[in-house]
Amino acid sequence: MRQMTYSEAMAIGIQEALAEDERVVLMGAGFGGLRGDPAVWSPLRENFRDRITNPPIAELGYCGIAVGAALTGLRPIVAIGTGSFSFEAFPQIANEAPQAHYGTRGQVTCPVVFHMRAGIRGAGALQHSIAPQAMYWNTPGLEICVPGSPADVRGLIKAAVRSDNPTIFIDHERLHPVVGDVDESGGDVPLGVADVKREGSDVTIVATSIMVPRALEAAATLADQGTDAEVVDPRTLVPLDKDAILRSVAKTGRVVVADETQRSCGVASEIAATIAEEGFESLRAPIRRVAIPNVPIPYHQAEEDYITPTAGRIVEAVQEICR
Amino acid sequence: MRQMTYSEAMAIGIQEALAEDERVVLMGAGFGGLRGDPAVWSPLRENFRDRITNPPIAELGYCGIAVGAALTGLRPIVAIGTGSFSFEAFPQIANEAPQAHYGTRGQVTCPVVFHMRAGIRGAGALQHSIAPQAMYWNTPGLEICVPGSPADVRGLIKAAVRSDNPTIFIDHERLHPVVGDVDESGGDVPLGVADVKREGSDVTIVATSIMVPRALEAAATLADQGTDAEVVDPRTLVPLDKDAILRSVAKTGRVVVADETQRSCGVASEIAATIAEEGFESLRAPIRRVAIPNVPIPYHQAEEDYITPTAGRIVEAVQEICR
Amino acid sequence: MTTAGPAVDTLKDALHRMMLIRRVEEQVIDLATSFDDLIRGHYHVYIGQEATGVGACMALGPDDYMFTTHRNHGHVIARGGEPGPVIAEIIGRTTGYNMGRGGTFHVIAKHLGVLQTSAVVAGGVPMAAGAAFSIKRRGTDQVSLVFFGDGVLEEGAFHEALNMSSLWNLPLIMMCENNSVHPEGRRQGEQPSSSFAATQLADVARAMNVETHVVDGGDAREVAALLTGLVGRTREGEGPFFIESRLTRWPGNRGQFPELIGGPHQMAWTWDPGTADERLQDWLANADPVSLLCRSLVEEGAMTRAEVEEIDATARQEAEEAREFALSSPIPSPESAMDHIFA
Amino acid sequence: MTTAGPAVDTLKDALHRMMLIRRVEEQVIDLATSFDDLIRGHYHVYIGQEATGVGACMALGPDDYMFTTHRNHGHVIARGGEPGPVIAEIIGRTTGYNMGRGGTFHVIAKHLGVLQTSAVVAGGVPMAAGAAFSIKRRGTDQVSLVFFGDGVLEEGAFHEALNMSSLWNLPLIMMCENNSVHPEGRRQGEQPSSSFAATQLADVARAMNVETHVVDGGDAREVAALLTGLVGRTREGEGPFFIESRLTRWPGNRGQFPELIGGPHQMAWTWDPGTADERLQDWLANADPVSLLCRSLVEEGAMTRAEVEEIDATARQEAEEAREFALSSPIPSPESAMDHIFA
Ligand SMILES: Cc1ncc(C[n+]2csc(CCOP(=O)(O)OP(=O)(O)O)c2C)c(N)n1
Ligand SMILES: Cc1ncc(C[n+]2csc(CCOP(=O)(O)OP(=O)(O)O)c2C)c(N)n1
Ligand SMILES: [Mg+2]
Ligand SMILES: [Mg+2]
Repeated sequence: MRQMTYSEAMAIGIQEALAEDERVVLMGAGFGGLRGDPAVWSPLRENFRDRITNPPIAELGYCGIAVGAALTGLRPIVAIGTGSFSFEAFPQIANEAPQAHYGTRGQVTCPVVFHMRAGIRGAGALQHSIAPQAMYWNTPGLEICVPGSPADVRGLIKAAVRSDNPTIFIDHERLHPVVGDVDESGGDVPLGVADVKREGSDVTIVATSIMVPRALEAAATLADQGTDAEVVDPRTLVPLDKDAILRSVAKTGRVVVADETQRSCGVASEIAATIAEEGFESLRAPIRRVAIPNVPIPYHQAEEDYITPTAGRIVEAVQEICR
Repeated sequence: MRQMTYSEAMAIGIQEALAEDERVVLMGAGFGGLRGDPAVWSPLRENFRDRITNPPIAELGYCGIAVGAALTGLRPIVAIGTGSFSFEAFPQIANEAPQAHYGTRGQVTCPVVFHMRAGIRGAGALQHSIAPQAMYWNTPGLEICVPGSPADVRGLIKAAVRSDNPTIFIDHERLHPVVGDVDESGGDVPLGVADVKREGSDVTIVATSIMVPRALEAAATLADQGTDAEVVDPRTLVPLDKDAILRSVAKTGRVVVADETQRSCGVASEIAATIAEEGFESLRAPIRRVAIPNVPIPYHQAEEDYITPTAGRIVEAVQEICR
Repeated sequence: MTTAGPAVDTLKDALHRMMLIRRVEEQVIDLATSFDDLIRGHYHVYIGQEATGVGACMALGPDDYMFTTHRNHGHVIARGGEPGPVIAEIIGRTTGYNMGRGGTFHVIAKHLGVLQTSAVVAGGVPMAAGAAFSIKRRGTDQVSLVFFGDGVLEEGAFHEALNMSSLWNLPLIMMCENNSVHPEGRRQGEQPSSSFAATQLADVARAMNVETHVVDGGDAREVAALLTGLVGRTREGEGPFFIESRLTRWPGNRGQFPELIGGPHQMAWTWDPGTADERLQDWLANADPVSLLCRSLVEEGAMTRAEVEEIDATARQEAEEAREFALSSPIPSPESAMDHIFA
Repeated sequence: MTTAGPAVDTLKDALHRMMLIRRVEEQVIDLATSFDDLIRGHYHVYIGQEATGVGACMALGPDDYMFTTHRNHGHVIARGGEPGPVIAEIIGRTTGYNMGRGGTFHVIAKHLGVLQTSAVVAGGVPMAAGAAFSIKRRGTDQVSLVFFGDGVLEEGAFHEALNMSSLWNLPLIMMCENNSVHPEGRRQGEQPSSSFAATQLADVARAMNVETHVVDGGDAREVAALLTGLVGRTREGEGPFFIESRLTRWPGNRGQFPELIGGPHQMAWTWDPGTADERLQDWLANADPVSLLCRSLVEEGAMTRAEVEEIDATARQEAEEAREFALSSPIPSPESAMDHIFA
């Protein structure tokens, strides 16, 4: 067990995936983020130089190349960079990769991982702050990982690479410096298994990705106020560990869903709708969503902070439904 | 008041929009659908020949051209055709058009209409059956029209063209032959105003686009069984007439949301989540979604029908929550 | 360019494949127009392009990859696909190559190296480049060949894949079937397009430092000879290559629903096109690759007219049997729609 | 190509604009590095490319459209933008051109015909073609000019827009700033790129039947002369045009966060580059458009060294005032984030 940053844990996970299977290749090397720590990322770049291809600025083309490579025996991890750049590659990510296995009734597989940094990173402004995971969740046939802790990012990247399905792997610039315990001898984190990051009895907070540390912070504040919150981190959206969420709601009867995608048709909407459909009998209060309001992302910090779903917003939402 | 098909009403609406304002231009002419009735569509093509540009197969390029044209004084309607072809143009539709007004704090406008035929049309199979409106709803700054009747399609296309905002206009191949009354002297259908297509007191069915006729069919069946369903058609997703939906739910206490997008993070999820958040106190039963299960669209009719959200599925869902 | 063409036996096989494609496509059109519910949407047939598909596939080996488009029926048969499973797929039967899951847009045939069939214009080119990328990485001597229409050059995806194929020297053969060419333009000179600004389609590939070739898509031998050379060079580490096959669109191939103008193909037209429907005559005389191959084989004395007709009769019968096979095959169960979403 | 260059007065104005850009960008770097919270993400400066922006914008009229990129600060000032609102936008103040909404990525300036600034690589090119489309449809004699980097040619969007511009003969000037060129390559000969397969960037545009030009981006006069000619021809109905401006990247412009290597620009370096930081020397001697213009004006006797230094002093002061203006301007209120989502 060692303390490390999210960024380091991801670099280690990717290296382990490369070391375990020589079919794994990297398309692009922009995992480290804008201010990515070179100490953490350069070993990967050096040890696996021959497994890394640096493509031109051609997201649609190189994601398509990754799909083709995945169909023919490789297991590419594609580093798309900023989440909205994946829009350029949408036709291949959403309209080729997820259809291959289904379209052949299981004859072929497309084991590709599309890695992107999503969400409000600080001054990303209008076009560099978008979190597209909800759009991909609306696309059947894609697995989606949204790790919110160092241990999870390491374990999930390995599981994503090992999976025979196309996988969207979402990381968040603001998670990179987050520190946590990682069991270096540990294996994959299985897809589809939620993690109760904090047990509690008064209210459930379902949180993903960057919202996991924020939810834990909110839970600490709430504890001081006498409210005992349970924090459930699904860790993967597809497959979704619905049971874990419903189990927690059955226990608490109250739920806030916290997610940093835009509100309408966002990740929080899907989780809320699922609970309203299958956990209704347990509910004793409205389901609150803490998400980005339906607004593009502004540049200035004052405005950006205003629309960011923070720990404070989670606390407020919990207070509203726990009155 | 005249009876006409959805297809004819749309052609009339577009012609009216062209006649009213010479800044309106058409990019592409694929409105009629695959088996579009030439009697209905050729007058448009002939009367406004000089206002129609037939672009190459370059969705990203020509949607970008439409955005640029909208920024500089034209009001383009772009006929993208099949909804999934809009994926090719995602960077311009989702990451340029909706940011222009917001990014300049209101100094510029981008009055473009992106028209597409979405949904399960019959043998569209894996790549030609996708309904992307939920993805666009997750993109702030876009208006979204989902007309489900001849009168609405005519009135909404005119309102969409007149609007200064970028608008996604969703039509559905299977709506084209649907017949309804259209008041030819009538004007626009305002954006953001729901229409109660059928009044009822036992249960609310919220339905959009192709699900509107299906919901009405379901309501008729339910009436025979003694259940009086109210059918609320939001007509536009953005702006959403939340009040009309909540008002109906307050009356009935029970709701089924019917929509032909894929289930996860779909249109039905957003409406359900909104009701679970703001209409919770009225609810007397779980909110049921009738949508496409999370599966790509198969080719054969047996399988395709199996996953299509039909009137029958709506009836079943209502029965479940009205027990 | 007809030098070093394939031997006569090989040509007989090629003619048989071409005939088979034509006869199968006729069955497809007949099924689509005779039944309301077999092929419910639009579909595309390969009639008139048979020489390109067959000529190119003759050059491929069993381990090579092939990518195709919305116009895939013919490519899959050219690659060695059996007509029964092809028609069964097109009408959605469990005996189809994808057990009716993909239909006309997505005939995929894993055992033939056809791993995903995109019906999105230009969808296949990046994937084919990816297969080539994977070949290079794995160090095999396979080849990745992609067929696509002239419209693909209008899509940005093509240009991105072209750039990377060229930069990375990928073992990729890009076979562009330009079916917008008039018979005269097919063999020589410039041909304008209303939707692409280059004088010649190959100009763009050449600008990207890719070796380009133009071939007469009416001439199976020319295609086969060219491709045999290029496939060999690709295995040696050359590549990518861009080929424009110039084709004249079959007159039945207009709009979104093909039409069997003048009925099914008559072998008599080969020697007397004047007896065919007027809209077909010029095409049969100057552009139809099947008629052109039959005529030249007989003129050269390589085959008799009777032998040619026998090959056609065989193909015809195979197509009819394939139709029966498909029609008598079971349809998928409704619930099977939920199978195989994830591996 | 330096024939028919601009008159001396115009050149003085040009030099002033170029200096102003340089001095403003220096302030931007200083603000980014001195304060933690003013420019929180990465940003891009225009140092070293001033001659292209200014030379091109000199040729434009007040009603023309200009589209730019992530590297927009300099373009907006070249087009006549005031340094105060530009810096204010970059650090997010309500006195910025978009009242702090867009920041460094999205300096938009409606009154200058800059209507949307895309920070997406190749995002601006289709929109600029759309402005040209609209000009043509509305029948005005405006021109649409788009600046973009060499990387844009790697994106499919560029190729789609190029095709349509050429097909439809749009009044569009595509100004590609290739900042990956070594000084020798800037004026002549081939220049390879690790990420684009064409020998010359212009080859692809030429293949699409677009008239292309290569210009030395170190030479403001050459750029201005070329653009004046092309803008005139565009107004007459010619176009589109593709220009490659060959630039040598300023050594401070590596990575995602620019660095003022050796401190702010010293006018003394112009005459004695050897006194500058070693990494800068070659660039100052052979590639810096500001130094090159200053030296040639003085050598030709068009200006004295003192006059040149005075222009710089003015620009420097304007940039400092702009910085103060921006720093003392109010920040947006948090709730204003919800304004102007829809018209
Ligand atoms: C991205 C996309 N846009 C539009 C279409 C609709 N479409 C199907 S086939 C076709 C024409 C393709 O032309 P070409 O590539 O020359 O092939 P051909 O049909 O002539 O063989 C079009 C536009 C599509 N399938 N995909
Ligand atoms: C679609 C997209 N992909 C990637 C990026 C990230 N990015 C920003 S600038 C840049 C390099 C652009 O190079 P070039 O066009 O030559 O412009 P330069 O910065 O050299 O002026 C990249 C890759 C982006 N902004 N948009
Ligand atoms: Mg074609
Ligand atoms: Mg560059």
